Parts: sequence; C-alpha cells; structure tokens
Amino acid sequence: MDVRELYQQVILDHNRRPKNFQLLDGASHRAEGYNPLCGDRIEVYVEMKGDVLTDVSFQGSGCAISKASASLMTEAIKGKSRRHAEELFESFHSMVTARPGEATKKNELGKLAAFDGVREFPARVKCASLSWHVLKAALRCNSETVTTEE
Amino acid sequence: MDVRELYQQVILDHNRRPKNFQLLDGASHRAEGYNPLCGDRIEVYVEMKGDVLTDVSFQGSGCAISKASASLMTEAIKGKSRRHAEELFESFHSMVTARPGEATKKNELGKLAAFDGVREFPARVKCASLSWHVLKAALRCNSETVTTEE
Amino acid sequence: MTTLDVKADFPILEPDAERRRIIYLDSAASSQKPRQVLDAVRRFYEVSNSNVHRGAYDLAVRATKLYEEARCKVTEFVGGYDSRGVIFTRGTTEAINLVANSWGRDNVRAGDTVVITALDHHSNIVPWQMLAKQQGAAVRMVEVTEDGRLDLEDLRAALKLRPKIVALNYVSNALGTINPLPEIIPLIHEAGAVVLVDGAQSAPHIATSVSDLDIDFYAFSGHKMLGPMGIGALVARPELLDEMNPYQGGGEMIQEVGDEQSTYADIPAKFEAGTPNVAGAVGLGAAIDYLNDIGMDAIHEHETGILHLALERLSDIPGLKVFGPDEERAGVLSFALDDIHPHDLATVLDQEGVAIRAGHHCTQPLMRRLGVQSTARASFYVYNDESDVEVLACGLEKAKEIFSYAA
Amino acid sequence: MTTLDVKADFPILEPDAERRRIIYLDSAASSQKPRQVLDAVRRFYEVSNSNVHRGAYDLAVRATKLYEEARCKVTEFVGGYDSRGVIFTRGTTEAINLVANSWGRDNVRAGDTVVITALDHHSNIVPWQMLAKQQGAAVRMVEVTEDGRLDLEDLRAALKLRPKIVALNYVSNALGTINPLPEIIPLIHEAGAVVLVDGAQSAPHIATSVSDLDIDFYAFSGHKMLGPMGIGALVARPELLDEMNPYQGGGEMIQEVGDEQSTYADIPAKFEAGTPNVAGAVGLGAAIDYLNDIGMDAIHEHETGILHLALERLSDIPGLKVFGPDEERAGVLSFALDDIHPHDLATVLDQEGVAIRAGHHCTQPLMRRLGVQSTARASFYVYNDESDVEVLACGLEKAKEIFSYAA
Ligand SMILES: Cc1ncc(COP(=O)(O)O)c(C=O)c1O
Ligand SMILES: Cc1ncc(COP(=O)(O)O)c(C=O)c1O
Ligand code: FES
Ligand code: FES
Repeated sequence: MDVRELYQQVILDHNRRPKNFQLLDGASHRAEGYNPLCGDRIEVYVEMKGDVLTDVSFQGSGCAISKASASLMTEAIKGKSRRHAEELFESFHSMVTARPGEATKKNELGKLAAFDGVREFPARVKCASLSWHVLKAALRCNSETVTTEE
Repeated sequence: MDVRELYQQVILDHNRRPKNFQLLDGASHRAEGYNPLCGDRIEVYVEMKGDVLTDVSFQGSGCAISKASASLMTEAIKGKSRRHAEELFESFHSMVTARPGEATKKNELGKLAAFDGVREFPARVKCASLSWHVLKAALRCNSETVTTEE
Repeated sequence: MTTLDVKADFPILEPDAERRRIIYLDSAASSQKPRQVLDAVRRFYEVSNSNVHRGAYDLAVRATKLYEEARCKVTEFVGGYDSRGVIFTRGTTEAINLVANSWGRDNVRAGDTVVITALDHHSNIVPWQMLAKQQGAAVRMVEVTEDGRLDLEDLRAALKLRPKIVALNYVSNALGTINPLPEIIPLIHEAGAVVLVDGAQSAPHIATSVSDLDIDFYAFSGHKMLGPMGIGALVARPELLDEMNPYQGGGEMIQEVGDEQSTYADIPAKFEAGTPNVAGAVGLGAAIDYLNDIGMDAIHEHETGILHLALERLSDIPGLKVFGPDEERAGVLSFALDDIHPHDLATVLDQEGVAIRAGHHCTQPLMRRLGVQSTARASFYVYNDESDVEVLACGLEKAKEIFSYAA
Repeated sequence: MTTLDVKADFPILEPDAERRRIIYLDSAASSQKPRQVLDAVRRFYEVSNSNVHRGAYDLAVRATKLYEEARCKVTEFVGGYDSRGVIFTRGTTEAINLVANSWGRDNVRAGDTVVITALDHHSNIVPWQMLAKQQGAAVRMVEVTEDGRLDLEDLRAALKLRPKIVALNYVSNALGTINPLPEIIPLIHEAGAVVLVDGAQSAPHIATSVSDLDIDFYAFSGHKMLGPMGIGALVARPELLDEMNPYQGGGEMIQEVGDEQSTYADIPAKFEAGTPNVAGAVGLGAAIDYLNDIGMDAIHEHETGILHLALERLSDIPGLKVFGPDEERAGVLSFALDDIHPHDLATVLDQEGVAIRAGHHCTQPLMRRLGVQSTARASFYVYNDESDVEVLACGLEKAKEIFSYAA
C-alpha cells in the first residue's frame, strides 16, 4: 500500500493548519489524553449548552495523524448533539480498527473518511483515535487524563 | 562404556561392607562434607599423632561411589604421614578428573585405582572425591563443613 | 493403554550418529520439544524478529501481534480471568518471586502468617521464607500424610492462624500427588487468605481453569510443557495485579519517567520490565497449540495409563518401593530399589539410555518427612509409551543384579 | 569504509515470498540473529536438551557442560573477573534490578544518595527510583551537556554527596554517546561509591574489559548482540556477590532447605533461582563466537564508518537535525527532519522497507533535556552497509516531499 493513502491531502492540510487548535476559555468540559507509546499528549475542551457541543477545541503535541484527527474531529462535532458525537466516535473507531476487507461506515463519516487508510497501519491506530478517546473522557466527567490502550 | 567398569567389584564390596565406618572417639580432627547435588553428607574423623594419621574413620550417607571411596580412603591413609595422604589425594583427584586419554598416576594408587572409571561419569566425580575433600578440611582445621564444588 | 504416537515429532528422541536412542523419563524436570515448537521459534527469528510495543515499523507490529497472541493463548489454555492478568516471566520460580515481592511486601506484615506445604518445591518455599524473614512474619508448613498427600486436617489447623496467603502446588513434582484444589481453595478463601497455586506440574498435564478454580495467583513454566526455556507465566486476578506495586523497574513498564520518580503502565505491562522474551512466548504459544491438538484430556489419560502400567510392571521387581499415593496421582513415579542409592540407579539406567532423575527433586522438606535423602524418579509425558516402561524395568533389574552380586 | 559482508548470514534480511527486503536500522532496540546462533539453539534442543546441574544422566551432563561453557565465554568476552562472577539473567533490566534489590537494600539506607544520569535508559533509572523510595534515599540525576554528553562537572558535584552507588551506561542508546569510563570510574571509586555500568549498548559494539575498567557491576542483554531473547548477564566482582543476599528464592540457589529457613548455594548459583534459560545461554555463547570471529575492533570500525557516511549523506538533506555529540559516538543516529513528527517519518520509511525507531527510546529524562517529545533513530550493526544508508536517505527525502507538499 502506498503511504500516500495514509497521508491524504486533507490530513496533511489539517496537520499543517489545524482547526480549533487553542485553549477554550469558556469550556465546561475538558480532558487530557496521553499516548505512552510516543509520549504525545492532547487536551480537548468542550463547551456544552444543554445537550449540544456548542464549541470544541484542542491543544497539545502529536504526529500528523493525531493532530489532523483532532482537528477534523472538532470540525465534525461542533454544534452537534452529544449523542451524535458519540455515534461518530463509534463509526470512526470501527473504521480505523476494521480488519482488511471488513465493511465500515466510511460513507457516513464525511471528511473523517480520510482516516480509512489508518487501519492498514496498526501502529498508528492509536494516533487516529487518541483525540476521540479524550473527547469521550471529557464528556464523561469534567477533568481527567486518559491513556489510550486499544 | 560398560557400567561395570565404574562399579568394579572392590567398589561394590566396600559399599556393602565399608571399612572404618564408625565414630572415632579419640579423634583429634574431624570435618563434615555436604554434597548439595544429592543432599548426602559424610563425616571424617582423624586421630593424629605427630605427623601420622594413626586412625581414620568416617560416617554418613552416600551412594556406592562415595561410600566405597571413603572406605578405601581410610584404608589407604591409615598409618600414613599427612604428607603422604595429601599426595594420594592429588593423584586420586587427578585420576578422577582426567580427560579421556590423559595419563594418570593410576599405578601409584593401589586399590584406589578402582575409581579410574569415574572420569567417564562426570556427574559422579563429586561422589568419588567427597570424602577426600572432607579429609583435607579435617586436616586443615578441627571442625568444619565443606561443600564440594569441583 | 492409549498411544499418542507423537514420538516422531521429537528430534531428540531419535537416535543419530552422535548418540543412541534415549528413553527420556525426566519430563517433570524439563520436557523435550517437538519440531513444531522449534520451527515456530525459528520462524519468528527469521520472519518477525524485533522488539515489541514501541516500534512503528512492520516487523515490530508483527512481533507485537505475535507476542499478544501468545498471551491470549495462555489465557485460554489455563482459563485465566483476562489476558490483562497474564504476565510473562522466565518461569514458575520468577512468577512466585514476583508475587512474594510485590504482593507480599505490601500485604504480609510483622506477626502475619504465610502458609506453605511440605509437599512443595523449593521454588514455592524459599521465596516465602525470604519474605517472612524480611517482614518479620511466620511461616507455617502444612504436613503431609504418610502416603504423601497433603494433610487436610493440618491445613485446616493452619488456616485457623488466619494466614495472609497460602502457597501450594497443584501437582507435586516429587510424588505426582494431585492436590484436591476444588475442595481446598474454598477453605482458603473462607479463612480470608489469598491462594497461590504452583502450576509447574499441572499446566503440562491437567486441563485447568484458573478462574473456575477461583485461584488468585497461578504460576507455571513453558519448558515443562513442550515450550522453550526462559518463558513462563503468572496468571492472576487482574484486580489483584492492578493494586500491586511493580516488581522490576525498566523499559515497557512505565507511563512517564520523571527525574525523581515515575508513573507506571497498566497491567500486564507494569510487570514486564525490559525487553520480553518474545520468541519464548511465541514458542510457548506453539506448545499450547500442540498440546491442544492432542487434547489435554487425552494426555492425562495417556499418562495415567503409563503410570499404572509402570506401577504394575515395577511391582514384579522384589525390593522396589514406590513413594506417594495410590490414587489421584499424575505420571510421576518416585521409588527406591533395595538399598541401592538413587544416584547409582540413575547411573546404571543412563548406561541403558534411560534418563531418570535421582535426588531430592528440590523438595528437601518432603524428603525429610519420607525419611530419605533422595529418591529415584521416573516421570512420563506425551512421548513416552509402553516400551519405555519395559526398558526402565529391565534397567532396574540389571541394577539389582549388579548390586546384589556384592551381597 | 570497510564492509563486513555478513548480511547473508541473517535470514530475516533476505527478501522472501512473504515480504520484501528489510533495511533494519533498529539494532539498538534489538538485533537480528545469524543462522549460526539459530542453529546452535536448535541443535541444543535436538541433541542436549535437559535441565541442568541436578541430573545424573548423559543429557543433563551435556546441558550442564554447555551452560557452564557459555558462562566462560561470557566471562572472557567482557573481561569479567572470574566465571563465578557471571550471573545469567533475562537481560540488562533484570540484572540491574537484581543489584538494586539485593545489593541496594542492604547498602542504601535512609538519607543515602544514589547517583543516576539523565543520559540513561529507563531500565537504569526506574529501579533506582524504586529503591530510593523504599529506603528513603535520595536520587541525584547527573545532567547532560547540550550536545548530549555526560556533564562531568555535574558528575563531580554529585560525587561530593558521597553516593553509595553510581549507575550509568557505557553507551547511550538514544544518542550513541560513549561515556569516558576510564576517566569516570576512578572518580567514582575515589568518592567511595560502587559503580554499575549498563552495558546494553556497549557489549554488542565495543571491546570491553570489565576488570580492566574496574567496574563493579556490568549488565547487558544477549538479544542486542545477535543472541536470543530472554538471556543476558550480570557480570560482577565476585567478592561483592559473595556478600549479597539472594534476589530470588527457588531451586538451584539453595544449599539446604529447612522448614523455616534455608541456606544458600555459593555464587553464581545463589543468584540463579529456578531452571535457567540454558538454550538462551548456549545461543548467547554462539553469538559471542560469531562476534569474536568478526572481531570486536572490526565491528567498531565498521559501525563508525557507516555512522560517518550517514552523517555526511544526511547533511545533504535540508532541515535535518542530528542530536548528540560529534565525537565519541557509537553507530546510533538520533535526528529530526523539519517539523515532521518522528512517528510519521518512521511510517513513511517503513513503507520503503526501512525500519527505524521513533519515540523516546526509554529515555524520557534525556528527551526533556533535548526539548523534544521523541526523536527518529537509526542504529547500525554488523549487517548494515553503505547501501542501507542510501535507502534511508532516499526515504527521508520522500518523507520531506510528502510533508512539504502540504506547506
Ligand atoms: C542502554 C540500555 N539499557 C538498558 C536496556 C534494557 O535492556 P533489556 O530491555 O534487554 O533489559 C536497553 C535496551 O532496551 C538499553 O539500550
Ligand atoms: C512443582 C514445581 N514448582 C516449581 C518448579 C520450578 O520451575 P522453574 O524451575 O521452571 O522455575 C518446578 C520445576 O522445577 C516444579 O516441579
Ligand atoms: S505518534 Fe504520538 S500520537 Fe501519533
Ligand atoms: S550421590 Fe550423593 S555422594 Fe554420590
């Protein structure tokens, strides 16, 4: 497989110029995630109004995959309901951990489908899902550090 | 090699009816030896007058090789000078640890030459030399436990 | 008697130019290895070798996958609680020392009691003696009956001391005694103690479910169950491991290393400091596959068959005395012949190509209770068959002849 | 540049049906194995396999002999004091933990200081942090200079604290820095401390004499020096080992086991509880033979040649930054390329068949001082050659292209 199927243009772009890459002052929820394999760390901030994620942002260090994934995640869930965000996580997670040939919900994922190639790179699955795990932790409680072990 | 070259008649006899197999009341020197590989233990008693080993005996448990070796040792050194006993030990030790084909002082050892076959059985060399090590320890000081590691 | 017909899988049992046929009757000390296991280890080194977990390249991914697959195989094979509760160690001894040091230092305090048994291997005795000495705790050794079974009355008495832990084996390596764990373990738990089971002799021979038996810590060695040397496992209740402090510090077991102190990874990594023996784990996995292919029940039946055949055949030899119980015994036969020293027996048999063990079998407390320094021991495994028993018996008859000649 | 021309000895480096050619540049993590080592291990299992020391039969005698021969080979190879001072362990990590636990608990007390360095691997940091915490002692970490050498001024300052022990590596796995041991060790001894040298990266690459260097404890791993996984050694001054308490309890390490307490065997057995990894030791012995055949000086020269070639070739790539010192450095190259994350580099290179490592290399304290989370690292060994450097460089250029396209 060509490595460019992993590093698709949208991923490279979001790595270069991540969206929502900042602290969120009015955040009602936040969590921190740590990937012990590389030492990278990501913080996710959420502003919730009722059931809606009115604003989302992230900070931290990471590889192209994790940064782009965090960036695209914030875009995808901003303004969405908590329920919707959780469903996206499910679809995303099953896409990046799918076995070769297995069907995925790629089509429902919009831009996030760019991470379809990750499943061919088992060592990088954690990178793609790190920010999502942190989001989940942030929604679960107010402040927590998670380490991802797939 | 036939196992009967190891278990020669004289060895079998001394195993069955060991000589000087008793406590020696008037012993001036004694030592105890322990073979950690099998848990066997032998005590050697010596009565020294001046430089001469006027009486020698042993007690303990052991295999045929170690018992016969102790028995034949006591016979060989009784009434001999300390120097002579030590020389016998040297010759005996080099015989049982000689490499295949290597020349030994077998001829100077009299009945002790029966242990010539031991060197073909590396696992049993300790058995043959145990009592000799204990003798050496007894002559070195008055009371001691030695463990033999070849 | 069933025949498993697997001898041909074991290269060492074939005579070759360098040496003649070996009748190997010392599997309780260490087993021989089938071609399948040797091939798996070699294939690992030739195709997938690399360090695990931290590599982003293909080889490292493969090696990690194989290593974790081996962990899953172990979990299933012994009926562990969860693969998080499977720690790879060098073998049984290291696994027990891990528990004695990590769990032991935090849970056994001055004045506490640790219960061990007179039927156990030094590896399940000495670590507890060392721990007790360090902590100022007491060691209480449960006695054995005359026929070499655990004295259950004495165990009950020992449990009255409210020990913190009871450490005992499932199967005795010296006598083959199978401890009635389904009866014993509830008693231990009722007494409020944790139980460590030394499975060195059960893992190779008896279908076991650690979780069904409700065992807290289970230790075993790969080299006794057709696997390579240098690998084994501690299988434990994950909740217990979660609470324990690490045993060794180093790579792989950390989360973040500060200048002064560090935080630790989750289990099982927390207990696997340093580069693991990946090839060993892969070999152990292959051994488990091999054993599963035969079937653990078939293996137990086969060994029981040989044991009874041997008991019968050896009873023809006057002066032969067998140690240990008549029932509930694995394929281990400890015996004495006349007053011939066990090492002399072993030497004579060795000249016939028969490898048996002579010695205290790392069970000196038991030997003292049997009133002997050592015994001769023949132990059976998948590759042994009827003809091996016959060669053993003939060798013993030869020994008898040699030694009675002197009478 | 010299070429050792040994690639053909390493089966994993040959392309086959299952996978294409691998350029393996991660030997600092674990080395590949030559056929000669794999053959020796297999031969052991096929001809001599048995447990050691306690067997009276032929196989056990052979296995014991091979095991002790391997000990002698290790002694000679690292210039140990005496084969009694060579303890087989699983690897470096276990060897260091052995010292921290056995020597450490008896010699490091509340208020004492243990000196470690910011250049070291977690395996030579965490055990000392754990010991210090248990004993109420202090850990003092010696700093590094900006170019990744040990700060000798700071070491001198640390020695003023009169530490009980100084633990440091010979060669840094993250940067390749070679510590000037001949200069350092006398200072340590003058300060009244004992020195432990982590030889994980020196044993495979540099001719070393533990006794000439006057090292008290030296630890290394077989798997990094062409040997099998699961074997390594602690090489120590026998007088120190004689006085130390055992680390693990179990079979082999005892003299006599009582019901309540036991006496221990002499060294080295005292520190080798349980069935040892005999096959591993035999494989390590074969690896030593192999390395000796090439010659350690030739190996060092070869690696230095590749390193300098790589330094030169990589300097053609704009934006490539190399970490570590210019001189006194082994065949390890830690680098960054633009702002491309090391894991992304490793993934791109992996697709080109080049295996490099990305990460903190189990040296987080060092990474903090370098101001990075991780680096990309290529490390060289006997089987690498000029062409590997070229493939690496091309892969890096490809990565640069992919990632700059987005700019
Ligand atoms: C310098 C150094 N020390 C210690 C270690 C740990 O060695 P092992 O994992 O074989 O125990 C390594 C390798 O990982 C190393 O490079
Ligand atoms: C019952 C029992 N426990 C523990 C051990 C120790 O196992 P290892 O030497 O593989 O650590 C053995 C075997 O030697 C054994 O038979
Ligand atoms: S490498 Fe650290 S998150 Fe991807
Ligand atoms: S077997 Fe114990 S001394 Fe010979």
